[in-house]
Parts: sequence; structure tokens; C-alpha cells
Amino acid sequence: MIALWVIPVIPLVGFALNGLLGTRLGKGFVSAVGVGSAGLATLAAYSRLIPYLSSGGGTPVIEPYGSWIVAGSLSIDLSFRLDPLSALMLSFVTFVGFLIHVYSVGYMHHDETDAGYARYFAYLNLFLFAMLVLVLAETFLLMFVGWEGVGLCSYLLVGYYYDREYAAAAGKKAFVVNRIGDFGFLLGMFGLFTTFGSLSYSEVFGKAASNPALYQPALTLICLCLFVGAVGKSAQVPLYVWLPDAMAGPTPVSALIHAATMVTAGVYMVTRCNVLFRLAPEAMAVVAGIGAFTAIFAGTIAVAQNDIKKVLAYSTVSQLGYMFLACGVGAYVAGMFHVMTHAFFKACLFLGSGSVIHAMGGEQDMRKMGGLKSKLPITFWTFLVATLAIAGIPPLAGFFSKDAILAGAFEAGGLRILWAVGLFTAGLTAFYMFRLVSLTFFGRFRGTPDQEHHLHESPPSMTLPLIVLAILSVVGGWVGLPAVFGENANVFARFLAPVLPGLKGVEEHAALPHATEWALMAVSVLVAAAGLLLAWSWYARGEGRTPARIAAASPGVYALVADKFRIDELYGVLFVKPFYWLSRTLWKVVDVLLIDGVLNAGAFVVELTGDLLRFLQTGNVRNYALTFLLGLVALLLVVAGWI
Amino acid sequence: MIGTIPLSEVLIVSGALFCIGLCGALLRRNAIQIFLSIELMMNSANLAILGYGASLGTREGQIVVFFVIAIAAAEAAVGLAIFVALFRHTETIDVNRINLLKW
Amino acid sequence: MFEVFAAVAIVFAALMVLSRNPVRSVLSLVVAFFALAGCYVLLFSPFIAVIQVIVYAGAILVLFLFVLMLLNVGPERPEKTGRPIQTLLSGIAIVLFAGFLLSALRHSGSAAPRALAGEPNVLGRPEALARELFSGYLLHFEAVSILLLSALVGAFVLARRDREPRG
Amino acid sequence: MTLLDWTILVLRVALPALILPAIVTPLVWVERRVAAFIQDRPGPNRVGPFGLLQSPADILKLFMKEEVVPTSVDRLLFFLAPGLAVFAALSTFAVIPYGSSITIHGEEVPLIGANVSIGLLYVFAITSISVYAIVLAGWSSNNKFSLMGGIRSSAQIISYELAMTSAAAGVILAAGSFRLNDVVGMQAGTWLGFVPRWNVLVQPLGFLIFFVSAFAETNRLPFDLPEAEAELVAGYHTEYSAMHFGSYFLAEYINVIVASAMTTTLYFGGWSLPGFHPSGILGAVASIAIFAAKTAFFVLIFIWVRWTLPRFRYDQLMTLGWKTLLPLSLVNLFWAAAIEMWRMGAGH
Repeated sequence: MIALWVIPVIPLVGFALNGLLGTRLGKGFVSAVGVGSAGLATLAAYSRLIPYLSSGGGTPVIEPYGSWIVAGSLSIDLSFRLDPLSALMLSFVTFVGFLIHVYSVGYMHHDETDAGYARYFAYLNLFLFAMLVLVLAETFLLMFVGWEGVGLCSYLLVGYYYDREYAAAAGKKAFVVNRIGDFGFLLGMFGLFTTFGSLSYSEVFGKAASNPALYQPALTLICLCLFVGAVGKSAQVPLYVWLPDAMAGPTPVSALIHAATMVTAGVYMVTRCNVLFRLAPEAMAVVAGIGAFTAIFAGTIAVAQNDIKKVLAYSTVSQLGYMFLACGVGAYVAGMFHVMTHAFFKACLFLGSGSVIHAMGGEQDMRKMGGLKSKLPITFWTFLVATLAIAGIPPLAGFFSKDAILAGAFEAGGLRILWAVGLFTAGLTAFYMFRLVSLTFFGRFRGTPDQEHHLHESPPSMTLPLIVLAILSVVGGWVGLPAVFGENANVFARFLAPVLPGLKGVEEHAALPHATEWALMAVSVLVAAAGLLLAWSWYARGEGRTPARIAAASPGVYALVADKFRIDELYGVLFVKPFYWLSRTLWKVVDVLLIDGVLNAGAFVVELTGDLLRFLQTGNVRNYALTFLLGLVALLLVVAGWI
Repeated sequence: MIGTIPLSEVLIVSGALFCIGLCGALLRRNAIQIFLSIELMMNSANLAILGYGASLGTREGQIVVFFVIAIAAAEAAVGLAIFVALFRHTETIDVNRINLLKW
Repeated sequence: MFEVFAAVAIVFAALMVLSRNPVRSVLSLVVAFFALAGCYVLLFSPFIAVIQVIVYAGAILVLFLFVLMLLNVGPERPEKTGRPIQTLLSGIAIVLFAGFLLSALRHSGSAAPRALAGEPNVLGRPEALARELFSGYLLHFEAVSILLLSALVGAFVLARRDREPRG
Repeated sequence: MTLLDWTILVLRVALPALILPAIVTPLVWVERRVAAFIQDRPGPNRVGPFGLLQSPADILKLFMKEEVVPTSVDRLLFFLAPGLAVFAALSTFAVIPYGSSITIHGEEVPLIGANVSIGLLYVFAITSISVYAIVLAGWSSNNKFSLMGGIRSSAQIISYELAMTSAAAGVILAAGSFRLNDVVGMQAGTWLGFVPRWNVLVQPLGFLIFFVSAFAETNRLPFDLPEAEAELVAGYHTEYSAMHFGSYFLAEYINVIVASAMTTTLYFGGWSLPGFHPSGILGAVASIAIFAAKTAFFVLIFIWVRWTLPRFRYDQLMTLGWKTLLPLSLVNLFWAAAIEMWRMGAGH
């Protein structure tokens, strides 16, 4: 049996090879190493996963590799953990990662130099390594290593086209905004350590579960801090602003990092800490609220975007909000379920959009597309399947996961406001996604003749991953059928059950009656279908005349939405400008005037003293010797007490 | 005969030699003679160390002196090489005439 | 015995300092070092005495003679600018220092006519010395050997004539 | 100390010191006869039977000759130097055991000038003193040939002393003592019943280095550059005449004898011989004879080499000393150490 550490180390080796030698050995070598290491990592992961799953996967496997940091009472082991949650993440991170590596070979082949190509694959492998460390870690600190690692790779890959100013700026923005979240995560870890005296999952969760009353008071703050980290990494309001800009990176990167894997790390982390969160109901409420607000907020912005990738980016933000909504209402299984299905269909969507952009020669504006249905058949059909999946049309994957979340929100009781928001967002999702499909694939072509001439289906290395992901978008949801299809239909929930232990003092929601569940399903399908049809009739059939009329009727509102509610500008005025001003002041006043001034003054004094004292240096050795002796005599006299 | 040397006598001899060396180091102008005087001072220290070692009945005095002599050899080799190089440039080893390294 | 050796050492050391001729200076010092070697023998250190003769008299001072011959330096000539202040200050400092040494000797217990307490056969045996040197002081020994090597290289580099004349 | 003790001490010390110069006289004759034999001519054969009285006659002549002292010499050092040369040559012999031991009034007296624990070191100390005799002669003569000879000679002696000391260190390592009697003692006896336990068989390389260095130390051909007639007239003793020149002459031959005696002692078992166990006065005399015979053998080799080999060039001399003999002597030292470790391992 392969040790767990081998799985992340394989892409690390690939990173080293490509990073050090890739430039010299050409694209063939780079592709072989990059894709090969991702494939090997996938094989290694599945060679562990399959025995684990077939054995039922109840108990977590912890593999310690020795002590990492020992300082005082702090003792952190270097160890990996395989339990249902990490197994789930491992399964689709490696697999989707591998598919996107394959896709990248086709996507990146034409437009990059050997050096850029090698750099791209090196970063991609490094990302895989960091993500696997994040997923497999057994301690919060090791998870944080992976957490920072994926952040770094995200920065590097968003700024991949570093010679374009907006890409470099987007990379910086992603990094800086993530720092805010990471700071929260760090504070959370400090809190965990002071509260529990350990950073190991098993110890922390074990202690919290065994004695909730003792730890409960501290947990709300800790959970909120941890959640700040999740908000940063998973692009929730108010830290979501980096994700849309991150689309400046290559499209496969957007698919892998900013849709399928890295951005879900926040959800993974909250789910991982479900024991803590469930003991802190206030924190749960915050999670749910932020999730719901993000879902509807980002969905609204997506409606008015014209850049194909921007739409998908806001869609991702919105869907992530969905997942947090699930976590917030305690439906962790539904959240993770949506993480998985979302990984399939959103990766498929991004890769499809990449295929479209590839065919359009780099054009990303949907207003210049249209009618691509016949020119890019494979792309169209896979894209359509994924769109239906995200819209929540049964029996595709998105339907089941989204339904599970809505059911969870409904179960949570209260005013059902969260459920209502979720339902509305579902309709919104169907609407903007079908708007995207209609503008891109239906109607007539609106681009230049040059572009029209250039239109072609993508090479097999790009279409194959699309097909695989489309199939997964269809069947991926069938592992988590709702209870109405039978008591044991939800394999997924049963599998994840060990991660969600029962807790004293935390009551579980009663399951919904079957009738209610059927009704909920019907409502959500109806809403989705409505949104879908509305978009189709407005944009595919009506060529966008109705929305144009609406926009003209209330230009202020439309402009506000199209400008993403001008949040970036708001942040600019609220945070960025003052910080610039503060930094400038610190530089000019504190650094130049005070610190440099003190140093210069010191140097001046030294110089002056040197100018005066240098005459002692007569150049005559005997003078020096005499001075030496006089000093010695004086010293001896002082020691003897005669002076 | 041997066992009756008082330590004080050894120390006085050592001190006298040291002061003689000091005179030479401070008052001579020939660099080589200054160097010789320094060697003499080192030897006076050796004498004192051996005297103490013998009076305490340990061999450590001898070991220290052994190292001092080895280091003195290295010092002499380098010092004399410096003088040779110096003489080549200045044609003198009178330290009063060699005062290039001043303010 | 010790007094004789000590007197010889002091007289020849003084001769070394007083002689205007550097070669005579070196030779006086050779004699002084021989006398010191005699003192060392009486202080139960025959090995050190022989080392003193071999290294100091046989190598270091020969090196001095060599350099003197190579440079062919004549005797010191009286200088016109006699630097009286320097000389005066030096004299005062030396007298002060000597006085201090004497008083220190008197005030400390060392001045007492304490007989040296050594077993000559135990202290002076080279085998025992070697055993102690190579067990307890091995690191020091190695360090000194490296020092000697670097001094060798340094002396060679310093005294070498430049192959190509500058300028 | 009783009068007897004093007598014994004086005899132990003084006898060799008196005998050595006495041996030199016939030795000069031997050298001249051997030289003549090698060069296929008769050699001195007029004065006395076989020319045996030639050397005493020469010595007499040296004593009678007029002493010429140049005006610009440093007189003190000029006269000190030859005396120093003879002193150094003679005093080396003090620590060489020239025979077993005799028993006088129940007290065993080893036949050695001074049986000190640092004998070999003493030899090297004295050797380093002999440099002064040459350097001072060269310098005080105030003559450029003398000075050049003096500088060359001292450089040569210092250079070869390193190789010689390092080679002898191998013997010290094997004997575990500086005391030359111990060195002789460890070479007594045999391996396998007939092979003498001489150091030359264990450290042939060390012997070779020591012997070659001995030639350089004594300023004999092929290393007699300090007095290379063709270049330097007569080297450091150019300005000496009469018996002061004779002193250097004497010192050179004593040095040859001493070097041979040292070689014998360090590498050929000294006064011992396999199967020979000295006892009584007769044994002591026999041991002295054995020592003398071995030494004479090496003296003859000295003479033989002198009349066989040409002189080295100065740079060749230095290269041989520093770049060949010194590294080889280190090899020998490692070899000796390895042997010693093997022996200790086998012993335990």
C-alpha cells in the first residue's frame, strides 16, 4: 500500500522537474512530466481510496511521519489523515486536477513559449501538491501550509500573464485579499491552541465533543475567526472581490483553482470543523447569513455581465454562497455534496468557455459571439449539460445537491427566509446561465468575419475532459439521492456520517415528511424552469430586445448592477486610498525623515569624531606601543585602587 | 638542589626579562630588534608559566608553553615576511621612517 | 644553578636590547634563550627546554639572522630628531610598570619563598606529556597545526617577489 | 657524589670527546687513500708507512701556519664561529650509546655520555646550533662569497633537518622513547630467529631519507654547495686560515662520524648484534667494537659517495629536500604509525 505522503509528493517532484529543467527540455517533456505526475498522483490516490471505500470507510486512518515542530507545550506532528471527508476531497481534487492538466496541454500549446509553458505546468503541479497537503493534513497548521500554498499558486497563476498589467494587478489583489482571510484563520488557530492546547484534528474535536459545556464560550469567537479565513479563500461577501478579477489567469486555471478546488477549501474547512461550529450556533447563523447574502448578491451581478468568464466567476461566488448556506443551516452533507457536483459542472463550464475563447481567438465578450452551436458541437453539448446541471434540472447532478441544500434550509425552520433566498437564487442561476448559453451558442454570429473564419472545434485533449466532466455532471448526483427515493438511497450521506458525530446539547433537525420534500422539489424545478425559459425567450428568441428595454427604463439600476454594485470602487475609497495615504505618510515622515534622519545624524557624529581623532593615528608604531603600555599601566593602577 | 628554587625567584627573573623586553620594544628603532624584544617578552611569560606549573605540580604549564612556542614560530614567520616585503618597498626597517599609515 | 642561568639570561637580554648591531642582538638573544632553556630544565621541563632550543634558537632566530643578512641592515644610526617626549614617556611608563610588577609580587602570596613542588621524574617525562597533550589538548594541537600551515602560506605570499613588475 | 662517581662521569663524557678528534686524523688519511684508489692513483704514501703520518704532518702544519685575519671582520664572532662548530659536532656524541654497560662496584653504568630521556631531541637541538657556526662565519667574514656560502649552508641545513627529523620521528614512534638506549634496546633480538630486529628492515624509506639528509647536514658531496669551489671559492670558510680553518675541517669529519653513529643507532641496532648478549668488561669491549665497526662502515660509505657522485645544483638541492624527501618522510611516518597500530592490535 502506498503511504499517503507519496500522493502529494508526486506532483511536487513534477514541479521540481518542470521548474528546474522544463525550460531546457521543451514542451514534450513538460507535458509528459506535468500530466504524468498529475496522473500518477491520481492513480496513487485511488489506490488508497478504493480499498478505503470498499472497506466501508468508517474509521479515519492517521499516518504520522514524526514530529514537525516542538516548542514548549506546542507539539505538532507531521501527519496525514484519510477519513471520509478527505477521501471525498482527494477523489475529485486528483481526478479533476488530472483532467485539467490534460486540457491544459491543448489549451496552452499555441500561445506560449517553452519557458512560459514549463512555468505554467510547474505552477499547476505545485498547486496540486499544496491542495493535496491541505486536504490530507491532520493538523490545522499543516492544513494552513497547504492553505497558504494554494494561495501562493493562485497568485502565481492569476498573474501568469505578468506582462499584462491587469493580470499582475489581479494576482496582487487575490493575494492581498486572501491575506485578510488568512489572518482570521491564524487568529482562529491561536484561539484553538490556547483553548485546546493542540492543533490536531482528532484532539481538538475529541475534546470539544466530549466536554462541550467547557469549551462552548470560546468557540463562537474561534469559529468566527476561522470563518473569516473561509470567507477570504472561498470568496464570500465582503472578501469576494478578488475572484472575478482572478479570471485574468488562463482559463484552465480558473476551472481548477477558482471553481473546482481551491475556492471550496473554505467549505471543506468549515465542514471539517463542523463539531466546533455546531457548538457555536451564533457562528452558524453568521455563516448561513453570509452564505445566503453572497448567493443572491453575486447571482444578481452575474445577470448583467457580458464577459463569459465573469459570468461564470460570479456564478461561482454565488454557488459558494450556497454551500456556506448549507453549512450554516447544519446541512454539512448537502454542502459537501454541492462542493463535489459543483466541481464537476463548474469545471466543465469553465473548460467549455475556455474552448469557446480558444475558438474565438481570445474573445471573451458574449455580445460578439452567438450561433456557435453548430461550429463547436462537442463544446455546445457538454456546456449545455453542465448548464442544465447548475440550473438544477433533474436528474442532473446539480438538481440533487441544490435540492438537498434547499431542503436543509427549509428544515432549519424559522421564517424560512433563507430558504426563500436560496430558491430565488436558484431561479436567478437558471436565468443567467441560460442567458449565457443563449448569447453564446444560439442566434447569429456577431463577431468579425476573421473570427468567424477561424472558428473550429478544439483538439481532443480539450474535448475529452469536457466529455468526461459532462458525464460526471449527469451522474455525479446519483450518489446522493434524497430520502424520498428510499431510506438508503443517500449513499453520500451515509458515507460522510462518521465526520458528523452526534453532539450533546445539539439537537438534530427532524427529517421532513416525504410530501413536503416532494413539494419542495417541485417548487425548485419550477423556479429553475421558469428562469431558464425566460432567459431563452429573451435572449435566444428575442435577441435581447426585452432586457434592453428594461435597462433603458431604469438606467441607474442597470448601470449599478452591471458595475457590480461598484463594490470595488467603494473598497477603493474606504480601504485602499486611506492605506495608500497612510503608507505614503509612514514612508515620507517616519522612514525618510525620522529613521533615516537618526541614522544620518549618527553617521555624521561618527564622521566628525573620526575627523578629530584621526590625528591620534600617527603612523608611528612606537607611539602605538607606548599608548598601549600607558593604557595598561593606567588600567593596572585602577585595578590596584591607586587612582 | 633542584627542588629548592622559590617561585618568587622565578617570577622576579621573568618580570625582569619582561621589562627588559619592554624597554627594547619601546626604545629601539630597528623593527627587527623590536621584534626580538617581543620574543623576549614572550619567553619571560613562558618562564613564569613554567614556574607556576612546576610549583603546582601539573604538566599544564608545559603544555601551554608548548603551544606558545608553536604560535611564536608562526608569528615569527609571518612577521619576518612582512619585514621583507616592507623593506622591499621602503628600503628601511627603521620604524620612525615607516609612517605611511597615518591620517 | 638557577641563579646562574637566570643571571646569564638577564645579562644577555640586556645586551640584546643595548646592542646597536642587530646581528649581535640576535646572538645575544640566542645565548639568553639557551640560558632560559637551562632554567626550564631546572623547572622539570626538559622537553620544553629542548623545544626551546630547537624552535627558538634553531629556527626562529636563525630566520631572524637570515632576514638580517638578506636585507643587510647596518647598525642603527643616531637620529637628529630624537623625539624626547616619546622617550621620556616610555621611560616613565616602563618604570611605573616595573614598579607595579614588583609591588604586585610583594603583595601577593607568590613572593613567599615557596619551594617548587614537583616530582621531577613525573613532571618531566616526555611520554606522559605527550599522552596529556594528545588526549586532553588534541583539538588545540590540530588548531595550532592549521595555524602553522596558514602562517606558512601567508609568509610565502608576503615575501614572494611579484612575477610581473607593476606599472 | 663520591670521587668514583665523578671519575666515572668524567670518563663517560670526556673519553668520546677526546677519542673523536683522535680518530679524525687517520680518517683523513683513509679518505685520501680511498679517493686515490677510486681515481686510480696512489694517494699519500711518502710520510711514514703507507703515508700514515701524512695526516699528523698536515695537522702540525695547520698549527704552525700564520693566522691571517682580514681587517674588516667582526672579530668576536669571527673567532667564535669555528669554536662553535667543533663544540656542536662534539657535543652531539654525548647522548649516543657507544656500548652496552659496565658494572663498577655493583653499579651498572651504561656506556653513554648522558643517558637522558630526550636524547634524540638533544641531537636535533645541537644540530640546529651548528647552523650558527656556519652563518656567523659567513657573516662575520664580511666577504660576499662567505656570506653566500653561509646563507646557502644554513638554508640547506634547515631544509634537510625537517626531512631528517620527520624520518627519525618514525623511529621514535616505534621505540616509544627519545632515549637512544631504548632505541638500541628495541632493536636487540631477532624475528624468526635469524632476522635482526633492525629498524632499517621495518622502515627502509625512513633510513634512506635519514641517510640522504645526513649527507646534506654534514655538507658533504653531493650536497657540498656552501663550499662549492668553482662558484664560491671556499664558501663560508674562505677567510679562515691556519687552525681556525682546521676547526671547520675537524668539525666536518666529526660530523661524518656522528652522522654514521646516529644512523647505526637509529636503524642498525647500535652496539647490539643478534645473538650477542654482552656481559662483563669483555662484553662491553665487544659491544664497543661492534658499534665502531658499524659506524666505520657508514663512514666508508660517506667517503665512497663523495668520490662517486657529482654536485647538485642549488635549485635541485632545494627541490629534493622540500618536494621529495619531506613528503616521503611523512609517508614513512604514516607507515610507521600503521605498523605500530598493527602491532598494538596484534599484541592485545
